[in-house]
Amino acid sequence: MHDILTTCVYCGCGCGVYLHEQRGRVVGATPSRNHPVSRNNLCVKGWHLHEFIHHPSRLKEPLMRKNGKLTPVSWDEALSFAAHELGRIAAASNGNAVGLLSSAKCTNEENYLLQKLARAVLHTNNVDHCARL
Amino acid sequence: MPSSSQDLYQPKPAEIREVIEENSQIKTFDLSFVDREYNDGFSYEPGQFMMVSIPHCGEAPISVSSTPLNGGTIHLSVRRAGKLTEVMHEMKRGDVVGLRGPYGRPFPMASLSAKDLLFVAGGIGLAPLRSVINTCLAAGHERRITILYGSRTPSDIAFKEDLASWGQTKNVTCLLTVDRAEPGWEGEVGLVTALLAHCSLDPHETKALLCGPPMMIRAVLAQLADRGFADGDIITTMERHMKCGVGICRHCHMDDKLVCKDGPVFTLEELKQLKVMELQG
Amino acid sequence: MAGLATTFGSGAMTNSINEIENAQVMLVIGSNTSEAHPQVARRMFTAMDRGARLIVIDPRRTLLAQRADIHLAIRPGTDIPLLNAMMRIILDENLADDLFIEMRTENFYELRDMLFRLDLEEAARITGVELASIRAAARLYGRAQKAVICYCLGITQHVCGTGNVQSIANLAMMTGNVEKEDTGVDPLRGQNNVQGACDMGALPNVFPSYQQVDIDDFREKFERAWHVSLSPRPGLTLMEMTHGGKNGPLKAMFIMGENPVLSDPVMSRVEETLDNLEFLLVADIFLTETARRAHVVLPAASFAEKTGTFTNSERRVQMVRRVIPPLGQSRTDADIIMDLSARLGYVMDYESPAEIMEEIAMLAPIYGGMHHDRLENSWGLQWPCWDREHGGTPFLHKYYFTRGKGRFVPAAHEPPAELPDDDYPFLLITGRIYHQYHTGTMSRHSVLLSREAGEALLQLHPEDGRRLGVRGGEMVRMRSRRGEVRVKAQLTETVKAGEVYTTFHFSEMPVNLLTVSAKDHFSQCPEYKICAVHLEKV
Amino acid sequence: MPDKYILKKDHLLPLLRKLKKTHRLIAPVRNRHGDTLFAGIDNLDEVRIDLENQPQNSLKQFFFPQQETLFTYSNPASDSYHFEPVVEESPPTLYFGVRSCDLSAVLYMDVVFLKNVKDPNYQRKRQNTILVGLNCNDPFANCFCNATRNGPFIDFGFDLQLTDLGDRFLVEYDRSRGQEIISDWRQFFAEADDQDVKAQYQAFLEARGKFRLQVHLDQAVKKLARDEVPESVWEELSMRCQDCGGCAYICPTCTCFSISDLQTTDHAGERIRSWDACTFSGFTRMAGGHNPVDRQMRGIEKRFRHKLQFDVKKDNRPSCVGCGRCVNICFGGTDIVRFINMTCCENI
Repeated sequence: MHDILTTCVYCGCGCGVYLHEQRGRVVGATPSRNHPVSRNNLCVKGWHLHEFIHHPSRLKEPLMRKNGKLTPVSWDEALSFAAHELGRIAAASNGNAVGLLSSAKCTNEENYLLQKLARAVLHTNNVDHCARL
Repeated sequence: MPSSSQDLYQPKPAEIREVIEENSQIKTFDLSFVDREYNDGFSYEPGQFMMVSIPHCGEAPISVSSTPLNGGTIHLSVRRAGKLTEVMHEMKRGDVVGLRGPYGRPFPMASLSAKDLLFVAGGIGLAPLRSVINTCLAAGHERRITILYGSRTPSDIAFKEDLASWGQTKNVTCLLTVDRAEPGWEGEVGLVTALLAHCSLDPHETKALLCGPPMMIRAVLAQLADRGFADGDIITTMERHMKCGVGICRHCHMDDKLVCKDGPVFTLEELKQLKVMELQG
Repeated sequence: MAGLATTFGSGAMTNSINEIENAQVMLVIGSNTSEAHPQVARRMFTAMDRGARLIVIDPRRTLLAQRADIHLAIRPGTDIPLLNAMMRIILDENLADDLFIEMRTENFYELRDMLFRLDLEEAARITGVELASIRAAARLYGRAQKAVICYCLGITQHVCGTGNVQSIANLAMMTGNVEKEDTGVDPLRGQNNVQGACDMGALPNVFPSYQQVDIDDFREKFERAWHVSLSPRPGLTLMEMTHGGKNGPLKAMFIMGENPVLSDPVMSRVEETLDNLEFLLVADIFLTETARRAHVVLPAASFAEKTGTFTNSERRVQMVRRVIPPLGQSRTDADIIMDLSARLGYVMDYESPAEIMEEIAMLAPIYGGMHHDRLENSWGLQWPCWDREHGGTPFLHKYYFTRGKGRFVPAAHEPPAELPDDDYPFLLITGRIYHQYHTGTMSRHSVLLSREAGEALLQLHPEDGRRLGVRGGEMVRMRSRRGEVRVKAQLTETVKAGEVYTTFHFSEMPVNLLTVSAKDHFSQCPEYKICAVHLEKV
Repeated sequence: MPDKYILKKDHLLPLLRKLKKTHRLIAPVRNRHGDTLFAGIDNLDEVRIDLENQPQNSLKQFFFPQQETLFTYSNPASDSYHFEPVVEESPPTLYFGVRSCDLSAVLYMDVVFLKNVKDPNYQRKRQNTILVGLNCNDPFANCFCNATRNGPFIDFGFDLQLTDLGDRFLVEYDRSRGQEIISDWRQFFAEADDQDVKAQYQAFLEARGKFRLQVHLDQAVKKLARDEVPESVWEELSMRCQDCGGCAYICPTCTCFSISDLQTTDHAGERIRSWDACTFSGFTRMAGGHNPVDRQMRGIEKRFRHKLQFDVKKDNRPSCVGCGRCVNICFGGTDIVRFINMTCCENI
């Protein structure tokens, strides 16, 4: 059993929370006592932070729409197709017809990469996220 | 009781041998354990309950409605309420559920034999009492038995076969009433308390067993108190949310008592020591 | 956050969360803090136990409002007249901080002139609050030496959201309640890393660190770093992207970890837009309502399966640490983007998230000193953090506002886009509840959270319930000009008669079928807080 | 065999190193972030065992984890439904540095999980454990184990117990396993003399004088038993409670749990037991939605009554061990100390 400190993914408070790992599974969440925000307690969502991680309906393989149905495919197939489509539409529209939504649930690093993908690779400033929702 | 602590929480597979549709909301499942040997050695007492497992739905406590004298078979009467019971209602003969138990303190059968008995039930509340009544009758109970049963409508009347057979037993008076009549209903309309008012009872020689919705319980209790019943002679069952069934998890607490271990059968005398919502309204 | 940017120059909490504990007066407006930001509410309660006073401005009698010293249950959408009235009272009673106004702000006279024209009785009538109560609140706030204002989406999700925020900023500046510790204006961020996503430039008009795309210096800096030429034209906003409809401006979208079908207003419009795309790519941890419509769905790793940083409401950048490897074949969003980029012919070669952060630190001045090794061995750092030696900034605007001088921007009342009428007599407010989060993608997959709050409830005043013949637990059909849903009623005096409240967490009851598409002109924030509905018992 | 020994402080680490060869070692460790937690120690030289600060977690999570699998099930078809026990290894484990509050909490959990029926999961984790206690010379800011009468020093329930006497530890044993450790590793232990015993008593006296909170727990227990707690107290508390469940989760003696199915594939899953709190309204809500408890007892009221009234009635002792972990962590500013103060303040 290991306790690893991380940052809670619910709400903007940003509590320091230890996730308990056991045999590859996250089986618990407890607050950090000395973290400036959590101060040894979490809200009910934080205390149950581990529960969604292993939910059986987590997506575990890439899916592609074939004959109208989302069908499991390899990463290579999914990404090649996605890159081809995004690239094609971006090139044809000079970037104007492509839009990207980033996520307030992803890390800063990922947000940075996504806007870089939009601006540097797809040549569009059509990038936003749900800051206002 | 479970054979060893290793399988305290682990159910045993039990096969549905028959499904009896009591009404649109209640089905009775006739079950026996897949493990024949275990099934033959299995026994329980009226008033006890089983924890029923349904795949992906968890567990729920269901009181046994059959009599232990019919060995090798367990009747569980299930009313639709929530996800587990919904799924269970879709199950058919041959399907398998998980069972563990029996749990809980049973009705004090020994103290009933030399007394007149009054049973008052509403809706699904007849299930645990059915177990007592049939056990008493099978044991040749000689004194007077009065059964009062209330349903919402005539088509909500459950356990019709039992009611009919009780009605024909010599020392038994079995009276039904409904809240709302339907075409063709010629019986009583109104609350069970109205039926009760018409019954002649000797409060000192009668044990009263009640089971049903809180509203009914409160009304009946008031009347029984008026008629001079002692708190110790009034017996009822309590229903609470349960998880472990064995007195650890505390979901079913009533003050310092646990319904799964100290109940579900309680005398009114015992309940009056506690703060119980059903008694307070 | 356009409102704070124009007045202070920086759109973020000016304080740290812990500073709220030391405030003398807390003014909470448009925030159900105890349910949506429990840790912030915890500080408020601590402060109150110490003797601080709490003013809550909220149409609903929330748990926080019940504990407040003063609760102003305003008519939804009338924050500006209320705040203006408070400011007028503060002026009249000589509670303004003249020296602060003189030294640290500009454009006060424009505000003052507007306030002198304000009719207090009229303002009180618009807000539906007794003038005496407004006066009490104004005095309490105006007399405080250390006062904090906390606001949230109840302020921004209005057609006049920017004006609301500017009015809050005006109130704080007029009384000198900014630029020092334990004192300030604190927008509480709705989601765990909204602050970070904004900081990182996941916005159509700015690069990381709020450097505008249309300013040549900034753009050239990024062009040099990224070795490409960049477009100077600001892009489309979220609402423009998701509400284009059949002939919308977009043909392809890549949606990473968002669920606009449930979270955006006018659900049918979003569905129509997404369904008419030539290509929709979604990366998420669950098959959300949005992912179901995609052409390609990529399984993403959850926060427990990756390393990186989040930035909380108080601008604290802190580590997210990998606890387990990505489940199944899932990959982190960073890996997905890098792979995609390579296939598009642009190599993004980072050996670790720490290397990405190094690049961010070079390009985003407010993150200049953020490096994983520093964040690893601390409780994070609060931006601005200019360089490796800088210890971060617990409260903003010390000595001077980010923009130099704080600017008063007067705002006038703008009525909501849609108000109740005879056909749609109820005013619907949407928001969150304690046990659930956003579109429920995560929280609804928790057994306990779903047990505690497993279905959408419509808060309805008992009087209205009686009139409609609806008892608690019964189903109601709720209809607006845009759609209809069925929802279970909960009778409570939390809401006023004529107003109802529900949440957007539950896909079975997609309340955004009903909401209006009207939005704030500056921030593009949709007006979620107000629309007119009709109710009837099912 | 004498019953009190001396262990030189320099010899603590060597002793632990020996014991670690046969036991999994769990001790309070101060991690690089600055928090102290009971944690498994892989390498004694890489961690800092912290006997200065109170570990933020108790031993509860080791014997009764936040989430554990009771068994797995499969139902390949509607007419087959199988259950497989999960046999989880529980290696011999030594818990080091357990203070009197946490030790008392383990003894309380033993009653809950082993007295009437034996909970197999708890039993498996609890057996083969050695508890090495540490008397508290310096109670922490929120401690009140003097009021719950199980600290700061305790003289039963441990296998071995240490008392810090400055340059040395006084070592006592209460169970045979502790006695065995002393005889197996006799080279580490010298017999204690009168001076050592006197020094221990002095440490105890001084420790008793260091509590910062005065908590009238006995009085609150009496008031609860006589039903004399004013309604206004319950009202105030339930208004303050923000429903996080944190007090119950962090409490070393709160042992309420829930059981649910965690589906892993279409035809299989696990039955999971996880922490629950009586403060949640879903704790008592029944399948049809009816809640028999909420109307008369609010969540937080249930919890305090359980700890200070029902458990006293049942076992003649409150189920609060005075560890103080729940004090000052409450979102709404209500905790057991505040409750006791409110109850025992005449003005309310």
